[in-house]
Amino acid sequence: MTAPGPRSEDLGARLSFDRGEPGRRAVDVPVWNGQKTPLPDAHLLRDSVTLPEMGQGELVRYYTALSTRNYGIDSGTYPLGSCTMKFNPKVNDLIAFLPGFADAHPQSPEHEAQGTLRTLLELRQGLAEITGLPHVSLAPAAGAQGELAGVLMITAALEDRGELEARRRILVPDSAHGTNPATAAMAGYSVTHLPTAEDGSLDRATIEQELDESVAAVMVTVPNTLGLWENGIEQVAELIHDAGAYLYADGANLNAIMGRVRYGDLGFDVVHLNLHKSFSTPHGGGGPGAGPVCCTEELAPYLPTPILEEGDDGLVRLAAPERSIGRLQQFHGNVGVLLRAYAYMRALGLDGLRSVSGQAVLNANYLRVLLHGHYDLPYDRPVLHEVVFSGSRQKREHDVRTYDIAKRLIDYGFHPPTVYFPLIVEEALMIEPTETEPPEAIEALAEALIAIAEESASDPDTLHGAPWTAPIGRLDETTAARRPVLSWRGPRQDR
Amino acid sequence: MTAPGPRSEDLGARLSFDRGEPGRRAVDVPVWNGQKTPLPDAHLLRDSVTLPEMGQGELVRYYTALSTRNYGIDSGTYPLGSCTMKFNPKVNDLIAFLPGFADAHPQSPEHEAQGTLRTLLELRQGLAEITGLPHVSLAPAAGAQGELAGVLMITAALEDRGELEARRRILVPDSAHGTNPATAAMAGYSVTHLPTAEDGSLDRATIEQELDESVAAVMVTVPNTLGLWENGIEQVAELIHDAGAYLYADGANLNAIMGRVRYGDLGFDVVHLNLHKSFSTPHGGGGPGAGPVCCTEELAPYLPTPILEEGDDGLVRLAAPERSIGRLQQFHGNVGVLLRAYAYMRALGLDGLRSVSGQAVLNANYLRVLLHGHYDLPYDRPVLHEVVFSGSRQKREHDVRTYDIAKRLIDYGFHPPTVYFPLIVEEALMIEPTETEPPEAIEALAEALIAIAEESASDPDTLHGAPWTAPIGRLDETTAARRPVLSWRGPRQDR
Amino acid sequence: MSSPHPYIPATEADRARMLERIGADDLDSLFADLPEAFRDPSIDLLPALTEPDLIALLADRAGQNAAPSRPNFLGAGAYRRSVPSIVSYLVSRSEFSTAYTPYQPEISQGTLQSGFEFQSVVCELTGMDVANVGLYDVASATAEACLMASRTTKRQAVCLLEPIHPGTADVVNTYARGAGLRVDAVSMAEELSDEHACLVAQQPDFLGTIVDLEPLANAAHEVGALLVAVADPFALGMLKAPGDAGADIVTGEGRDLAGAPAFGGPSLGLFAAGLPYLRQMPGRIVGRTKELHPSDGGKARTGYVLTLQAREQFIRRERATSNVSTAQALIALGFTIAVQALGPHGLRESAELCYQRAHDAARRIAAISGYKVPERGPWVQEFLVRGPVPAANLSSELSERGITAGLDVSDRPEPEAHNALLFCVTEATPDSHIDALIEALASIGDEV
Amino acid sequence: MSSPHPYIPATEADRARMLERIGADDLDSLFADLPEAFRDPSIDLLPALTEPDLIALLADRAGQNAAPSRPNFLGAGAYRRSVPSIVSYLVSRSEFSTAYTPYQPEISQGTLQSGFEFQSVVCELTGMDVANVGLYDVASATAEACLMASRTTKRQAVCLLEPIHPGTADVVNTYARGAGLRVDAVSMAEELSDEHACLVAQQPDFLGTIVDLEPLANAAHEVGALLVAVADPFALGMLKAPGDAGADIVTGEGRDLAGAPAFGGPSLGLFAAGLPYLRQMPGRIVGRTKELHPSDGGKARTGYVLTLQAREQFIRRERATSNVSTAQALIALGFTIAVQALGPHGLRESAELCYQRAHDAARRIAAISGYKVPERGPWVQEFLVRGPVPAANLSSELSERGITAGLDVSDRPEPEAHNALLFCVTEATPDSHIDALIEALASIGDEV
Ligand SMILES: Cc1ncc(COP(=O)(O)O)c(C=O)c1O
Ligand SMILES: Cc1ncc(COP(=O)(O)O)c(C=O)c1O
Repeated sequence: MTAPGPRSEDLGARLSFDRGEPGRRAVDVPVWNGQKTPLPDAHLLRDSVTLPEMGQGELVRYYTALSTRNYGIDSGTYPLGSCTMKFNPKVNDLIAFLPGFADAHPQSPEHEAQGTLRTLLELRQGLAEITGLPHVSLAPAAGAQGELAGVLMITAALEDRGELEARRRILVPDSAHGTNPATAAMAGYSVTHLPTAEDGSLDRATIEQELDESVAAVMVTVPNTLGLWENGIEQVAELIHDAGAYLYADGANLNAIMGRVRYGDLGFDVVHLNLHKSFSTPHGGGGPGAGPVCCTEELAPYLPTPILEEGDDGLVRLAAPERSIGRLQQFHGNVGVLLRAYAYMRALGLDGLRSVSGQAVLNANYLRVLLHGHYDLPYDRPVLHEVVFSGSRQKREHDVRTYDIAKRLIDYGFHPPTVYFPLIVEEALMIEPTETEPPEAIEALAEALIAIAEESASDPDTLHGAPWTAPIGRLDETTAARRPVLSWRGPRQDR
Repeated sequence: MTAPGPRSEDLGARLSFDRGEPGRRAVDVPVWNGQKTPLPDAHLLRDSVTLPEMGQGELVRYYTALSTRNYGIDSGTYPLGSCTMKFNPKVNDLIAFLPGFADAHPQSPEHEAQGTLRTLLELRQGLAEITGLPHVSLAPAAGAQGELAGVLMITAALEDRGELEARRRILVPDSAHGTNPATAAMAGYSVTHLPTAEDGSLDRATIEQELDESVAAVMVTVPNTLGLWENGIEQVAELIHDAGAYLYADGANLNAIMGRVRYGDLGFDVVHLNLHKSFSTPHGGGGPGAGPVCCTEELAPYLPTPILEEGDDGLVRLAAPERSIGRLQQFHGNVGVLLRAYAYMRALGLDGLRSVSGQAVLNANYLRVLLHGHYDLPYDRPVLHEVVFSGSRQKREHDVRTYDIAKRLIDYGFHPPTVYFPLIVEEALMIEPTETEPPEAIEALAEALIAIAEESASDPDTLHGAPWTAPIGRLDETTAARRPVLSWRGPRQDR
Repeated sequence: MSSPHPYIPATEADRARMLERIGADDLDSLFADLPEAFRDPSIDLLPALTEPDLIALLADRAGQNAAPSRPNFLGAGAYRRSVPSIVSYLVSRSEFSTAYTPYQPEISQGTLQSGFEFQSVVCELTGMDVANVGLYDVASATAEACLMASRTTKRQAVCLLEPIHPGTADVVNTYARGAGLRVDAVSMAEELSDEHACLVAQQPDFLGTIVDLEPLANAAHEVGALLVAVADPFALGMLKAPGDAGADIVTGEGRDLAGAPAFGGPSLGLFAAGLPYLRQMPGRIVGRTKELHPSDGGKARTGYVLTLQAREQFIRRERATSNVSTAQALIALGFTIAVQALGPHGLRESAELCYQRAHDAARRIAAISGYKVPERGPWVQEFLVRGPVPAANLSSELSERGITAGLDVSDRPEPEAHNALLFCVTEATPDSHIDALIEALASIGDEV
Repeated sequence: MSSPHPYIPATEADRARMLERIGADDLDSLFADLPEAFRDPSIDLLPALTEPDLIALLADRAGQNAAPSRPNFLGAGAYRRSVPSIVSYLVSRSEFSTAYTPYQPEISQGTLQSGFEFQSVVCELTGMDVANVGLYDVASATAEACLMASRTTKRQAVCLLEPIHPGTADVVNTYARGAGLRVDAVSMAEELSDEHACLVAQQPDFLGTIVDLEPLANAAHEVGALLVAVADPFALGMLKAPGDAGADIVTGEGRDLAGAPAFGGPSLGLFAAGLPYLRQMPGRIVGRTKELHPSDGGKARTGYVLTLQAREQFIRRERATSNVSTAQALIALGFTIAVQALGPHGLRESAELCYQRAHDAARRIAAISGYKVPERGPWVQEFLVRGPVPAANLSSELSERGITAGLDVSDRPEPEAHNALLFCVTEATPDSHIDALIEALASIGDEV
């Protein structure tokens, strides 16, 4: 027997701006009792600013309620392919919030920041070891900024070689993350797409064909976004170098190979890492991240500012590489994220990092075999950190799209995997369990996906309407884009 | 259109002990590499202990999931009468967790704990001012322990007066909280119940009749658990003193009168406060609390140990009153809670505390008028901090009990009020909004209760089966008590 | 201070509207019942502070305590532990911290199910049948144990075995006074008689020595008394469960496993007993049950409720087994998570690490000329130190060197305590603190 | 280190079972695709630490930074603010902190709705039409603004008005190099020409002076360029909204209102613009919408989604408006809550309190013999100090007295900066630090 509850509040319809009452406040500000300085001339000042006026309790309740409408790693399995949603140890946050670290001013003289600087130096050394590329800048704020740094370093090197005018193209596989071509374009290059071969690796023939003196660099994701190793990448590296171009690694998938193979050893010139993925720092609903770049001796002079140096006096200092591409941020990068990454590296050590990649790959393969036969597997071979299924069969046979499958998975208590990426897989379902999921969780995820595959035959409408149990139903994304409402008051002209 | 989701996990059926796998662990312990001392003889040691074995991520998810099955003040209105569930400022927690406070060892020499001790001294002084009773011990861990302290102080005073053998009775109103009679009994007294008069105050005639040399004390809750002022309490105090007995105040309802009237001025000899209620410290799912006792000069020598003293050297010290009843805890009370209470007192100051009582009383009366006519109001007069309705009409006319009404309120998104207390009100609904609820919240609560009153006529079955939208349905409390299952493994004999 | 206050949302306009609805003129008129003669007294309170000023003041106060980095070798009832980092995060989730006693189980399963977890953990650690969800602290829990023993045996005296923590003894005396019980302190179990409801023995004892509980249980049972073991739950990671040694009631202090010492509190009294005493137990107890009706199409789900409430004050009033109401639930949650995070192996390893580190420190001290570490038997983390100068001087000499010495126990009757300080070293005492201590002790010795 | 690791739950037994199911011999065999020659290289990493050792090490490291209690008068882009206490609690709720970009709106309304709140707050503060959910930091946001201005005006040069933060100028140069833009630095708007896509002006400027943006907007618009205002959102509590002064794009740094300076990051780039530029904006944007089908019997509910994604890299790839993907969402959440907690009055009061305290400190310094506070115009929280000794010496003399001086700006071209340090005093600078500074300055003066 069930009876409906009363309809619960439409939380989205009432922003903080619509709550509270004029005059309420959530915090008090001390009153100034000293001598009063007259304010600057009125034409420099504003009359007022419109903001919510709520009591402290109201405000806390509002954001607490919003939080309960979110799904995080602590809520359950979050197998978002390519994003490496692994457990975020709380100790990392505790460390980053230690007052000595948190209160450090970015302009502090070096001797007042040795605790931070030495820790960053050790992180830098660790990343150099892990990537096999000895020079590192921790400055980039996220993967995409690391990419930009890497490509601009290549630009600078080409400029010094006098070849910049000639080399205006960057080759990017069609399986690449969107940031790769976007970065290349932002750095002023034209982008040539490389097709993926039958086996999911780069198509060697096209590369050979495209490689000429107009090519500045090739950006390759290793392992790639299909969760597969790039077969023969070490030979490709030689080809590229022979053609006078650079080989850039998108290292966002480092999680798969940590401690097992190194970008530098394979012939990459520069790599960016996504510490917010591989090194377990919280993703924060979309950042902050950290995207260090590591490179060869040859590219080292161009690294973004700052880099870390240990002086003969034992002091660690921030420095600008000789021919640096310059700064990427006003200060020194997302230091709080870097401290968390350091804590993670130290919590694991080499054996631990190898266990990470080992278990991450085992988990992905376990899922691969559990789901085998239930969904199409366009590249049917052992995978590394993630496995990309396709919902084409469900679409063809039952008019159920991957979109529907993802939404239905929410009803089963899971965060859906990445969908419709990589672009080369039709109706892609890109699943990355990561090493922090226990086998039971992977089995439960597989069971849910199998049940959904069955439902797509027996009850496609349930899938078309899913999710049914989420805090809110399917949203009208088309109208959102067609008639954008982007702030509480809307643009000034409409007021 | 709705379609059912898959059945979600029966979270209660799987304890942590049923999760994980042998060998998993949530934290590592450092290895001892120094010289090994042999362990004590084996007959003193255990073989093993049975505990869950889970990874850190699993454990975090499990307790995060449990938390989402709880309702706290940050979740919404929590009008639990007598319990004063008000907003708990986060700054109080921040302060109590400052390392200087949190890491202080209870046996520290006084000069190493002056920060804590001075703060407690100022709290003590504030409580003395607020209650009008100059002597204070902060030791009691909660209200009930404060009561025990107060009654034992009376015992000690009577002993010193040589009247302990004679005075073996304590008078307690029938509206009192259960801890009052339980405390009196625990302190070795027999309890005489005093009836409540028509107007909700003590029945004067009975008191006069009962007061004789066998009476040690009268315990009165002010304001009382009906949310009403004890009319003429100051005259009753005189009567009691004339009879050679002491007047004890249960000050758990201080919230109603903070800054407006003082126990000491009214003639009370001793009062306990519930700082976890009146002073906004988190209730913690059932503690920790803090229940200081404040008393007259006469009773001061008997206060529990420790009390605080400021020496001529400016140092604050812990001390034992001359003829103290002794300690109540191994150390000095729930200091972390006391620090939070101090922060609250300082955040408000006298004006603020008067606003607290003013608004708390206004809110209760607002609710009283909003609900007037929809539920029976046995004591139909203006109230102080809370208002006690009765569901008798609903029971009589629609066979809907207060129990059902409370459960249905959950579906409307509220925590139910206190029910079936005070015992003297049939089908009691004891509602205390507190000052931290904005008027909109009180109106919404009233609307929900009115809607439920209507439902009890139109659709009683919905009420009988409620709640429908909670994480779990009505539970079988009878079987729980009849065949108790109290731990994961059950008693040893059953294993 | 501005109005409205951040903690009190209603504005003047709100209030006017509400007062009008009520039919009252102003706020003060709502207090008309209060006797006029005493209304609105003058009250002298410290001025209100805004949040930034409040934080600044109390940060300053916190700084007036000894710095957390100061080496400190006090134990004697409060121990610095390595608390897993996940504990404070989880405990501070407001669904846990801002809820109250779970009177409405349907929206309190978080508190209730963790209460059941807590009871399960306490039963496993102590080797007992049943546990409640916790009392105020170890001392008051022990006092409640004495009252319970007296109720069940109908005897009016209890017996404390020395050395027991003086705070515990004191609290037992406080509670016993109310209940009219005699409290005898003895130094050997042989002094027990059939007047005694129970023998109370601390494990490890106040001077740190591991106690063999089995003969004590036998001695108690022989005269028809119960054995109450006051056991350190951390030490139970390696020591025999008191239940297996024959204890009838076990109490303990859970604070240190759940968090920082916090000048002694919030504390957490553990309380477990044999099944026969279940209905005499003080405090709240959580029980497992099922939904009355299946709520989700399928089978009835499992849930948790407060149970056996007929023992409690709010029902039984003056015939309740105790007056306790609000206890220490949030600390119990922290304790549960911490112990479960350590798990069976971690708890044992932690206890042994603590044992090894403390013994190593003791050995290093004993090796300094002029110092002795008198042993009374096997021990876990606390040991006596006798130095080349009187105990009080040793303590103040160390203090001058920036070190807080172990507790001065030189006035105790036990011969080993003569002129001694009781030092504590745990798994969480930094190496650098121990090194500093060794150096300081040596330099004090050199100066003699 | 024990196995399994706390972060990796699978046990050896789990692994064996999984490997069998897969049909693999061991973990290493899963890596057979990796070129054997390079597999399992020797890697030299620091040893693993257990959690207690890790915390101990990093607490020690944190202690090697200057103590937070050390008086510090650095500003120059990072300001100590009074962040409301509720911020860190709410932001650290793991539903917020451990989620990622809200690709699945049905279970990401927390992130999305707060993103919409953030956009609304940024629009109100800046006086602009539209805002995104944030970029990396003020400098990279400003660089993106320059690229956007170049895209919309189709011009290949941008113009920076000095004094601008050198870090910002540097980042604009970095990004401009890739985009092939010329960057001109000018000291007056008159140097602007019709080659320039935009004029970038910082408010207050790098030396703390409040800028009148209106004439700058006019000058820019006259040559068909946009005005990019780089505004401190805290100062906007009192200063005219750049949108009202005619700015076309506004960037800013949100870090300090959201939390501690954290050695500069995590930072938060604010980015707002006029409606005409909406479809050229970089970064994610949240839009409001409704359910496709009413889910709860009643009307369709309101929800939020990422919108206008056709601008973004994952769809538009090399034709995207920016390459940004992961940004600073959690810091944006903290910023939103902090600003909303202050509210309209609190924000203004805070800004004025900061203004008053800084001016009071400056007045006290100017009153010390030998010291000057050269003013360049009205200012909020930063001021120049010239002392009786060269700037570098003044800085080191203060450092010796335990005080971190303001930034040495003596090498700047502005005449007022000659031989000066740039001091910062905010609403959160403790009085005692200011007193200590005054005393130290006086004593340095006395010694000359
Ligand atoms: C393969 C790959 N490359 C690059 C990126 C970009 O990294 P970020 O989002 O940190 O900018 C991502 C993730 O978004 C990615 O998955
Ligand atoms: C009126 C009254 N008196 C006494 C108590 C007992 O206080 P505590 O629960 O803190 O022991 C309570 C609350 O439980 C109460 O409401």
